[in-house]
Amino acid sequence: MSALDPVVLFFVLGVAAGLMRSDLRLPSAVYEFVTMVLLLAIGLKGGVELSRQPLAPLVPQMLAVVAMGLLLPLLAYPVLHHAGKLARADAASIAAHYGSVSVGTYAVVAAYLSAQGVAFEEYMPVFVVLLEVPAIVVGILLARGWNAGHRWGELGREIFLGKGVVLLAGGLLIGWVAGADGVQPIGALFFDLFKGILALFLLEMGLIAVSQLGDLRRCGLFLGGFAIGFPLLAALIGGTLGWVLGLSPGGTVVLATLAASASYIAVPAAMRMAVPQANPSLSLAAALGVTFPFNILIGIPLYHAAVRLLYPDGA
Amino acid sequence: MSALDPVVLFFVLGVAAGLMRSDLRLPSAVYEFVTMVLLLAIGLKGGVELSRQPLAPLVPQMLAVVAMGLLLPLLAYPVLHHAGKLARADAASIAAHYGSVSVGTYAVVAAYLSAQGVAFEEYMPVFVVLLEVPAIVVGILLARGWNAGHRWGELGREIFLGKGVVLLAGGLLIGWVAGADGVQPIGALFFDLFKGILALFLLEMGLIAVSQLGDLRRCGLFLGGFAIGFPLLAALIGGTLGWVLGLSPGGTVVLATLAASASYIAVPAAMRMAVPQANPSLSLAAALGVTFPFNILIGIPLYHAAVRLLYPDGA
Amino acid sequence: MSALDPVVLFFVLGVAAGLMRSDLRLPSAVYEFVTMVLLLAIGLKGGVELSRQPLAPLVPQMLAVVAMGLLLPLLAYPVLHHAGKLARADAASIAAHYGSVSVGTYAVVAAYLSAQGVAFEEYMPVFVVLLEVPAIVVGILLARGWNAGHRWGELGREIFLGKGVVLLAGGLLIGWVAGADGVQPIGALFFDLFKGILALFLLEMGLIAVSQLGDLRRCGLFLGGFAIGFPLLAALIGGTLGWVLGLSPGGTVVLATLAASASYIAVPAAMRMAVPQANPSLSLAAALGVTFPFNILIGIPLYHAAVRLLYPDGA
Amino acid sequence: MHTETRTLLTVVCEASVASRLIADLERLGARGYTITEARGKGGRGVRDAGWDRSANLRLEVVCDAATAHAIASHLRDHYYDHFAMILFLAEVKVLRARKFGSDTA
Amino acid sequence: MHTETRTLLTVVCEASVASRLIADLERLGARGYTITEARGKGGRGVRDAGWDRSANLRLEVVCDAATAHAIASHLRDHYYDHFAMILFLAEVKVLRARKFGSDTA
Amino acid sequence: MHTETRTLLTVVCEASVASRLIADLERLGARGYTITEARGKGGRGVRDAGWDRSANLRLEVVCDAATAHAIASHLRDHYYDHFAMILFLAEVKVLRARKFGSDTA
Ligand SMILES: Nc1ncnc2c1ncn2[C@@H]1O[C@H](COP(=O)(O)O)[C@@H](O)[C@H]1O
Ligand SMILES: Nc1ncnc2c1ncn2[C@@H]1O[C@H](COP(=O)(O)O)[C@@H](O)[C@H]1O
Ligand SMILES: Nc1ncnc2c1ncn2[C@@H]1O[C@H](COP(=O)(O)O)[C@@H](O)[C@H]1O
Ligand code: NA
Ligand code: NA
Ligand code: NA
Repeated sequence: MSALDPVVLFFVLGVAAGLMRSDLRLPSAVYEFVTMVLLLAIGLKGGVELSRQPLAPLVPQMLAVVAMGLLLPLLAYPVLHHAGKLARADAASIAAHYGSVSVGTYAVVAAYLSAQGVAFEEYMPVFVVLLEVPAIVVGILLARGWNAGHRWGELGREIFLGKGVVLLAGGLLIGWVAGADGVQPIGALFFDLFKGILALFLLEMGLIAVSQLGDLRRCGLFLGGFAIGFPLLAALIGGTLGWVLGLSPGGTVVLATLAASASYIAVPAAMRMAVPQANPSLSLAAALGVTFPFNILIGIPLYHAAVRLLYPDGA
Repeated sequence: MSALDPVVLFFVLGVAAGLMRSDLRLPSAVYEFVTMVLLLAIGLKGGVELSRQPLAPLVPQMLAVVAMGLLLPLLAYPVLHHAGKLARADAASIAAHYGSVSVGTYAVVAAYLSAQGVAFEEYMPVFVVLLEVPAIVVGILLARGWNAGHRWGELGREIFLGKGVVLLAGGLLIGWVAGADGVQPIGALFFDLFKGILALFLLEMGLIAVSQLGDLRRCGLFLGGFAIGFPLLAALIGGTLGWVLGLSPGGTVVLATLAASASYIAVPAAMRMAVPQANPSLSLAAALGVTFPFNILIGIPLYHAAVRLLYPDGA
Repeated sequence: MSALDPVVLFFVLGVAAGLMRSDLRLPSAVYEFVTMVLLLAIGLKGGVELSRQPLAPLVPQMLAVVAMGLLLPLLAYPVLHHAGKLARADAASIAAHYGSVSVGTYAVVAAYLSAQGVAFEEYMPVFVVLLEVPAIVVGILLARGWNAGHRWGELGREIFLGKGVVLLAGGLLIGWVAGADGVQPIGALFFDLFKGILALFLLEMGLIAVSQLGDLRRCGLFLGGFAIGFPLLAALIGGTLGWVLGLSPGGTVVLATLAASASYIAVPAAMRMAVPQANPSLSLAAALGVTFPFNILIGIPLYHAAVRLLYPDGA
Repeated sequence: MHTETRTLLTVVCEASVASRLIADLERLGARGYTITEARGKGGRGVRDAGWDRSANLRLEVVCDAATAHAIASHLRDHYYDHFAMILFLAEVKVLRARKFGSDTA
Repeated sequence: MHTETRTLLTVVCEASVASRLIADLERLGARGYTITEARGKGGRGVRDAGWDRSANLRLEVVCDAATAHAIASHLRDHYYDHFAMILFLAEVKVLRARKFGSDTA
Repeated sequence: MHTETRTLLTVVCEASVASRLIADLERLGARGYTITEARGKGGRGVRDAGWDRSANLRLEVVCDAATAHAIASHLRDHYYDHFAMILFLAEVKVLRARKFGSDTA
């Protein structure tokens, strides 16, 4: 049962400590360390998997996933801009966050499924990498249109060379080149410790989530509703796509979760540079204060239950 | 033989490096990381153990241990105030430190006994948590009496929500809820690495101990004597209590060590807020500069030897 | 094949990220942590090995290695001072760097050989410790001559008590005293995680190497050539010495690599204090920007290939 | 470029008072503050450690002179006796003066 | 001891602008800068986090008055509206004045 | 609130000189100091690294003018030529003037 999965309990501990205004914090250097190890580990796992099979058959799946990454922000934007009356820049920036993915959420769903003994396509990290970027581009275009003003070169660097993407993609390439045997000697750090390090990460995420509540209150109800409602819609889209692509039940749960997750690493940094007039606390409050907790506490088990209905036997 | 236990050798290395005025230091972010992992690991271990057995039978033991936590500072205070001529606030603050426990010392005695192949009640971390707080309350009352001036609410937060207590108690709860199987996936970080991380912790503790010597010299002989004499008395009390409570020989050694140890995490922070007029360098110099080294180098093997006399067969 | 060794791939990733001007960096506290664990781990491994055999037979080897540590800077100095027209202080400082050793390079050659299934004398870390210091003394004498002005006492502290030497030598002593069984409980951190932590270290080293390129350009071609040419000569000397001393093929590769490596931990700090007029960016640019990358990407496999010719059967 | 004068109040003190100190600052009218981790030495000895045991923090507040003096005397009255702390005041020029309180000094 | 007057420009701002900010400083004539990590609170709320998400940095430039004013107005025009940032200027005495630009103010 | 004037001496230099620098300060009469980790850029290039390799530190001393000038000239004479270092002086107001040395300037 997810709620009992200890890594999730660490998140709950963080939330509780935060609500009780404990002085607990992960030193920022430690938080960076933990995040870097998670990103590299997820990349390595995916890369090793890629090295096990021909790439060609995956290309159609990859394209479909990228298409989803382009579609989601286009769905989110009008809701935020028209229904939510958010300024164009804010709506575009939030849309980019929700079109992209949260690596932390991926780590939790992977841990959840393995704890449940549900198999999934181990190359999923490839999708994580692919989903990071497209939504950012869409978000920038939504905010600024096709005008010449873009310094796309510099933006490209911001987007593709942010540490998040570099570590994830770098890990993927290393895993791909080195293969299972090559990676084995570094497995003790990146694989055996994965869940323990994820636990520390979630402890801090719980504290961060609470620290967002203040901003969230200021953002008002609409954004709070969006931060739960949109992930549900996105999960439906992601799940359907997974089903159409013929992914395993587990893989379908993962893709639904990825679609439902909102980025808080690659996108904020890129948006800050590309669309500075957007208020970053809106998107962070929604992504970290609502969507992340919702997904790991309720969303993932929910998406899993839904997929179980699709595949009575299996999952 | 304790002196050869490598984790203790790391402490010796730290002391040697400190005495030779090496520039060696654990970056403070790393020191916090190491401390957090130790606290969580100890809590988790104890919680897992609790999940294995009914709580009820332990309640009497717990109450007795809390009573000891209330008694010890009441014994220490008059010695410090009257015999030692220390100001009321200082005497009360030091008494609180010695009535509470040192998690680092617990980690060493646990490592020592497992290295010696001596079993002990694995739920001992519960006692560590229980012993953290009572002495603090007694210390505050000794320093300030029952006057209304206390902002107990705020103090309570300082006491119970300091990161030390939160991590220890939080780990305990998580271990309790998740149980042995639930915790297994995070065991590689929290259990397999425990002794290695303890070694790094002790390296820094050795450096810290040396850095206290300057203050210690200023404190004079009396405090130095107290920092060795009182732990011996407390160990006698703790050991006797363990024997009365029918703990295993190993458990008796642990309880004696806990009684003999002096806190340097929860108590200093709380006392700083509750009894600011107390000079913190007195209690830290005694606890870190004398009592901690004494316990891990001499005290623990000594308490063990004493218990061996009590239980010729066993231990 | 070395280039495929994943730890080396992490170095390549760091270089790539640096060249593309990514904002990736290891927080300095994490970099220190990683370095400390590597130094302790290498020391521990060597110490455990020492505890397995009598010391006496090694003494001649040790003396020969120290002699090499005194010889190498004496060879490097005239090249730098006369051929390279470098100021006396700069030539002496760089000579000291190249006479000493790089612990990171040792870690890579050790990982490389174990990946290749080539055995070597496990007590090699003793040579690493022994090679740290002599070149520093020679460098100081080359820069300042035998005048009285030396505060050798203080210098001695700078040299022998820098954290690098303390951790390496301290780990060695602990391993020696504790022996294989004693060290086993801390093996999960210091041995099992070794390669994963080395990977993180190399990631940062790649970023650092790139950050040196600017300085390097300023230093001009000669220094760049020296930073590759001298290691080749030194490797020849070290390899020959290993062969004369009757080391195993693997041990010969290690000694060649040690000779070819340039220090960037112990020496820079000591030289900064002893020969402040030497420009530190020259030696760091050469050691970190050229020699380190050269050795781990090209040098090590090259020295290995050369030794294979010497020992057709074996290696 | 139009600038106005405001007061920069710098406090160096033991980290353990952080939360309490910040609460007081804001109560006394500071509209913002900046904190950096620090270590150091003074009348109460060397302060240099992790786990907050004896770390310092360096806190800066830019505000009008009146607020600066109010904060300074509050700290002197409520912190100086028991906590490791120093403070000093300096005049600085700022661009958006409103942001830092109207200068009523 | 001969000293000359120069201007110390201190900027506290969100870490995300670091690289861009430094490029601008150097273009505007700063010959050096010093950065420390910081956290804090201001009009845009609390800023205190790792992974750059909402960390602050505190940047100092010692330069001549003209350069300081050029930088200050550039920041006001290009950063104030969208980024968490404050800056203040103060007079300081330096020893090797050349190092910090000839004072043309 | 009664304040007195003292001098704030700020030094930014390479971390490698820390212990030596502190010893000199105290010998020259500083009664305390505050240090923060820093990185930066100057005449000797970019300084930004871990393991002390090329980190900077930012050191502040509040003292009387005479002591400040004594320290400043000592640093100029013994450090400037070979170490990455800058320093600047500013006047500040303090509350407990004795703490920082009697102003003999
Ligand atoms: N004269 C001084 N100059 C600069 N910083 C100081 C000075 N005196 C004290 N400090 C700082 O203020 C902290 C507390 O001072 P104290 O209460 O005197 O121990 C010290 O740890 C230093 O960081
Ligand atoms: N009055 C103030 N005094 C000192 N620092 C401030 C002040 N106001 C803002 N800051 C710092 O400047 C940063 C950005 O300010 P703001 O744009 O107002 O949020 C804050 O996070 C603080 O670190
Ligand atoms: N103009 C400046 N403004 C602020 N900090 C500076 C300046 N010049 C140098 N620094 C700092 O002082 C350190 C040493 O300076 P330098 O000796 O010129 O390399 C640099 O790494 C910077 O941190
Ligand atoms: Na998404
Ligand atoms: Na005790
Ligand atoms: Na060498």
